[in-house]
Amino acid sequence: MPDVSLAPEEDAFVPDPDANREAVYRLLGMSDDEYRSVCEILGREPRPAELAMYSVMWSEHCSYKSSRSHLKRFPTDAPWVVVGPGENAGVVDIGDGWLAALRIESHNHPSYVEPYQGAATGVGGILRDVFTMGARPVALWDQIRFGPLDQSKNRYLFGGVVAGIAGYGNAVGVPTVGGEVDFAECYSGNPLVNVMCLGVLQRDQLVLGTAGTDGAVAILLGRATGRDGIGGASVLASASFEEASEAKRPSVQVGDPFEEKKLIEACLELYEKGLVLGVQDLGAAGLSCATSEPAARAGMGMDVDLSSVHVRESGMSAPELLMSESQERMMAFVDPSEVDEVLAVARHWEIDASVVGTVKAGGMLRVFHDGSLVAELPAASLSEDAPLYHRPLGEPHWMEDIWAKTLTFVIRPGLAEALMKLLDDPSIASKAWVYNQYDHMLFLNTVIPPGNDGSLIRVGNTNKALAVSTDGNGRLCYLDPRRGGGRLVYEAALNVAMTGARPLALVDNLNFGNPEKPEVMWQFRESIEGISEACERLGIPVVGGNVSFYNETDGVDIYPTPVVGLLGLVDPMPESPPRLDRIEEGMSLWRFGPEWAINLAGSAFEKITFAHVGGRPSAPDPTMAKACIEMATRLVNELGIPALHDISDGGMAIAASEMAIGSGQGVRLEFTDWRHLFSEDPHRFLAAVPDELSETVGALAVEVGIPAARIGSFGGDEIAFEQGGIRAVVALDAATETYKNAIPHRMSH
Amino acid sequence: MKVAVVVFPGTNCERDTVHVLRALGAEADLVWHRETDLSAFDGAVLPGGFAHGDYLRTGAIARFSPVMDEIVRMAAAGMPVVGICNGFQVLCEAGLLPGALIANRDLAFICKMVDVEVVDTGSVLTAAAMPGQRLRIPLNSYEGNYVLPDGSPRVVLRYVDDPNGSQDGAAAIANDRGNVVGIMPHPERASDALLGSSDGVVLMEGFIASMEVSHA
Amino acid sequence: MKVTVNITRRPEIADPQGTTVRRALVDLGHDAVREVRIDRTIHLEVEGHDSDTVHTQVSRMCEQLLSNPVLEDFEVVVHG
Amino acid sequence: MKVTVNITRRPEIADPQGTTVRRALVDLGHDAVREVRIDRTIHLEVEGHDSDTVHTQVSRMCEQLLSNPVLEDFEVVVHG
Ligand SMILES: Nc1ncnc2c1ncn2[C@@H]1O[C@H](COP(=O)(O)OP(=O)(O)O)[C@@H](O)[C@H]1O
Ligand SMILES: [Mg+2]
Repeated sequence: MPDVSLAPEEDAFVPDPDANREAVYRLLGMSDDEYRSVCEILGREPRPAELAMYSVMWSEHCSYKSSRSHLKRFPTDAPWVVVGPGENAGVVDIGDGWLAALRIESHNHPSYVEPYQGAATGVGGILRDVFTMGARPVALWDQIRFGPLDQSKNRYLFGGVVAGIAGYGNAVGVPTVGGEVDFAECYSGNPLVNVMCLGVLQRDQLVLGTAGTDGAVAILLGRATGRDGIGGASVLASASFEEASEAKRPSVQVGDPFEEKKLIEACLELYEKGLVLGVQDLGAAGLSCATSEPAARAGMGMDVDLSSVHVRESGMSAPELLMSESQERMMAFVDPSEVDEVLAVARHWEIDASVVGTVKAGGMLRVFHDGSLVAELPAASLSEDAPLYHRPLGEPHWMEDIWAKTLTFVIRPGLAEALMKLLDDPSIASKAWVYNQYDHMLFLNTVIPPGNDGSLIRVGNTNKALAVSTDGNGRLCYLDPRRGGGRLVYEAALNVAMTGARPLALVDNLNFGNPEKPEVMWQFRESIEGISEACERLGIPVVGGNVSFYNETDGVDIYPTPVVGLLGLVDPMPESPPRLDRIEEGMSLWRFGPEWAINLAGSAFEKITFAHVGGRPSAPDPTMAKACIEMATRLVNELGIPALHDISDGGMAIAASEMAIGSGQGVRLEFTDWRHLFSEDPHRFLAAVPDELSETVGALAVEVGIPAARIGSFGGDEIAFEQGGIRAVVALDAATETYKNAIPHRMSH
Repeated sequence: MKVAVVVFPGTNCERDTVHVLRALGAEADLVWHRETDLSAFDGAVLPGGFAHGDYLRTGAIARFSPVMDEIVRMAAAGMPVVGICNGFQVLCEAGLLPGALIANRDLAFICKMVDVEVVDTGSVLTAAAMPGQRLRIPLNSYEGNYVLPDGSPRVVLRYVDDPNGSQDGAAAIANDRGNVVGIMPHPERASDALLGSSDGVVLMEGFIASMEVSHA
Repeated sequence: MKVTVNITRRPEIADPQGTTVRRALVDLGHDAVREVRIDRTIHLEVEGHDSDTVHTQVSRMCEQLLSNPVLEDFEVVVHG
Repeated sequence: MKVTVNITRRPEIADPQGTTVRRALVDLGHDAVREVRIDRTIHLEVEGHDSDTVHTQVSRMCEQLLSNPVLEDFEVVVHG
């Protein structure tokens, strides 16, 4: 390495690097060993700007240093995968020249600090990941988890997060068409806010996050850079979070959906006109990432001049400029001959743009500020040389105990009472309070809206539709992370199949506790194993994901909470896609899937009526899972069955009730063992079948090899569960009121 | 007969609106807010969205866009001009319609189907509808609460069950002449039974037909 | 020069935000709160030397853009 | 008692609304405008006789609900 003399820097953020190096790199979240590696790479001590770059890029959040070795386990290949994990979003081929881009991200810690802005900037970030690929974002989903709503702090967080997602998503003009909400004590000090985005594009518009070739020009587009969320990446997402540690709070990032909307339109125009060689969004690690990663991907280096960056505040130091997480910024790499045209497009859409760098052969990233060289390092070292940890893992000592902790029922509980109690639980009750705040109709493509199982989105002027279901179940994964992980995939696949679609690709968001604890790493590994096995069985590739560790408060970890988002394709789209409101009086209620589901371990029933979490949930059954998926898709596409609903949270009792509430038709259901009503054993679903199709449906079930039975009928104004002389009845009106008002009532206090 | 669908920075329903107008047989083009000549058009729609991010007040900044001089001219010439949702807010700020829109009574964004009743068929938007007819149309707004201090608006569509606190339950209002209309729910979103309702078609068709009348 | 613009909602116009906030405060036990109104204050930094000129200028901005006469009154204070 | 609460966004926190409004003012020809920040003022009517007590009470309301401590600072003025 040439011996360059680096200019000393007046620096507000890193006080006095020479005097107090150790304190500084520790403050930046770097370990002694990591610091030594930096010195080795550079062959000298790092300057402040360099230290800033390594510290953010090597943070857990950016480098996946604790998780990388495990993530390799995921199956990622399939003939239709165009871009797998590693880029900003996964991309799959959906036929006839069309591609779909998919990505999920978490914004857990920022949402705890400031729920509105934390959630809003989460939406902004996930959108950029998708339109970076050349895709127009067409839909969003949110997966959010909070502590119980009887605590005002949790209501504040829940209300703020939903308002933030609405505030950003609605204004940026991308519909939020589904998601999930759950409540459990373990999320009280650490809510989970995940957001997922789907985009579509024509094959020839695919853009990658590469810096292009020697001489390419880097143009920074969008919002002016300020001291937003400096150190956010490393300090916020990678350190444990204690309520008392106010001092750790860096300045909060504030989202500007208006700027993002203009940025989307400007970028899409650049892609349409073929003006870019590559694009990289600026998220965590800001400019450090948006310069080094594209350069490394292209096998190039780059000269960057920080003085050219358009800024919001004066006097920002080089480390601050490199670490700032100001939102709504994109880096475009363009041929020198096209710079003027790119700037003209930016002007048209009324966004700011500045030329900040030049791509150079040789692999060195050189950063200048006010005429001095402030950093010179191998671009690839920021990502490729990042530390890799094989953290110790060990099965938690409590697993055997919780598996043994089963409930024994001496007498049958009051069924009607139990049903009403479940319907009133915010985890189960209607989520309309949430999705009625989200624009879920924009673009006129939301064929199956929120309120059903999976959402179905029509693709432009084609006959295709894309289905998405997102699923997580922390309680189940806590009781058995491997079984739980697998069941999420099967549940999501079934939800997608119930719209008529074939499962195509999966993204995952792994929300876990402190990875320095062996139990947490064990849960992590087991969940990945479960997800991977299920994906392999179903032939579904994992095309992207995200890891969020350190979800703990005062040393208590959250439930291991992997969340999966599953994309499916149906082509041609069914003529009348199933929706709960298509159920009519006189239709029969059918059950498909295993008959003898009596395991209540991990069920909402045990949690809500007995405050019990224990026992071992049933293992998934890949053969039955496949049969279910085949049956559901054929019921929709071949027979036009009006409504299907899977049996999950709350069991068959809740599934049947939701069908009744969603259609305004009462339901009568015959059961054999009351536990069937509440068991959440996998691979089961209900359907409303018009009588004239009974025989065909029965024959199809035999052909597919899935147990099926007519277990009741729709009509009247009651929800009734019957067995011999026993009749548990709830008035449909009362059930509907309870189900619809559970969340609004709690939130109006 | 051609409709200008005006795009401000932050508008987001422009493509949906053009799509539906074209599906109903009208010619429609997107027009950027810096445009200063709309002489090729016979009517205009200001679609929904968040012009200028809804910053300061909804519609406040958009009102100064260069294109607005042309909208004012078209309105004065009796051509049909309709503002949907955010477009309604722009028309109020521009003084083409009286009153203003403030935050919903419950301070929450509302996105859901609502029922409205036709109370006045003398406007370009309601010309093809029947008095008393009920329509199911999606609402999608935070500032949908219509107020007109010291006056009573000319309501052309009224909410059956007012969700946002609007004065007189106004879901759509018109100017005296009936050629400028602001509507808070989205008729373009109720144009396909597959998506839950096609009741907005009668409104869009009324608008298209009015272009021809105003031209004649 | 530093200028503050106070934009106040005309008293006859409903203030859903104020009403909601009052209810929330009472819920929190602050039942001495009789009324809440929420207004906007705009702080501007305007180049200029003469406060009268700046005052006129900013008043013009208020009429044009910063306030809506249907809903609001405004007051301009130049801090010099 | 009449109380005014001034809620101001902490200076280091971005204010996209202010930025957009400044741009609009400059577009309208007011190019002397250097900076715009938009804040909130809350007017309360609180029952009570002692301004110190009321001041303490309202400060508590600010911490609990009226201001967002992560983004904003507040100032309470009791008009007696
Ligand atoms: N956070 C959310 N955002 C948008 N829609 C949501 C959200 N949570 C739930 N929904 C919608 O409500 C419906 C029911 O959700 P949920 O009870 O989680 O369904 P399931 O049991 O089928 O997974 C789904 O259509 C879902 O998309
Ligand atoms: Mg489901």
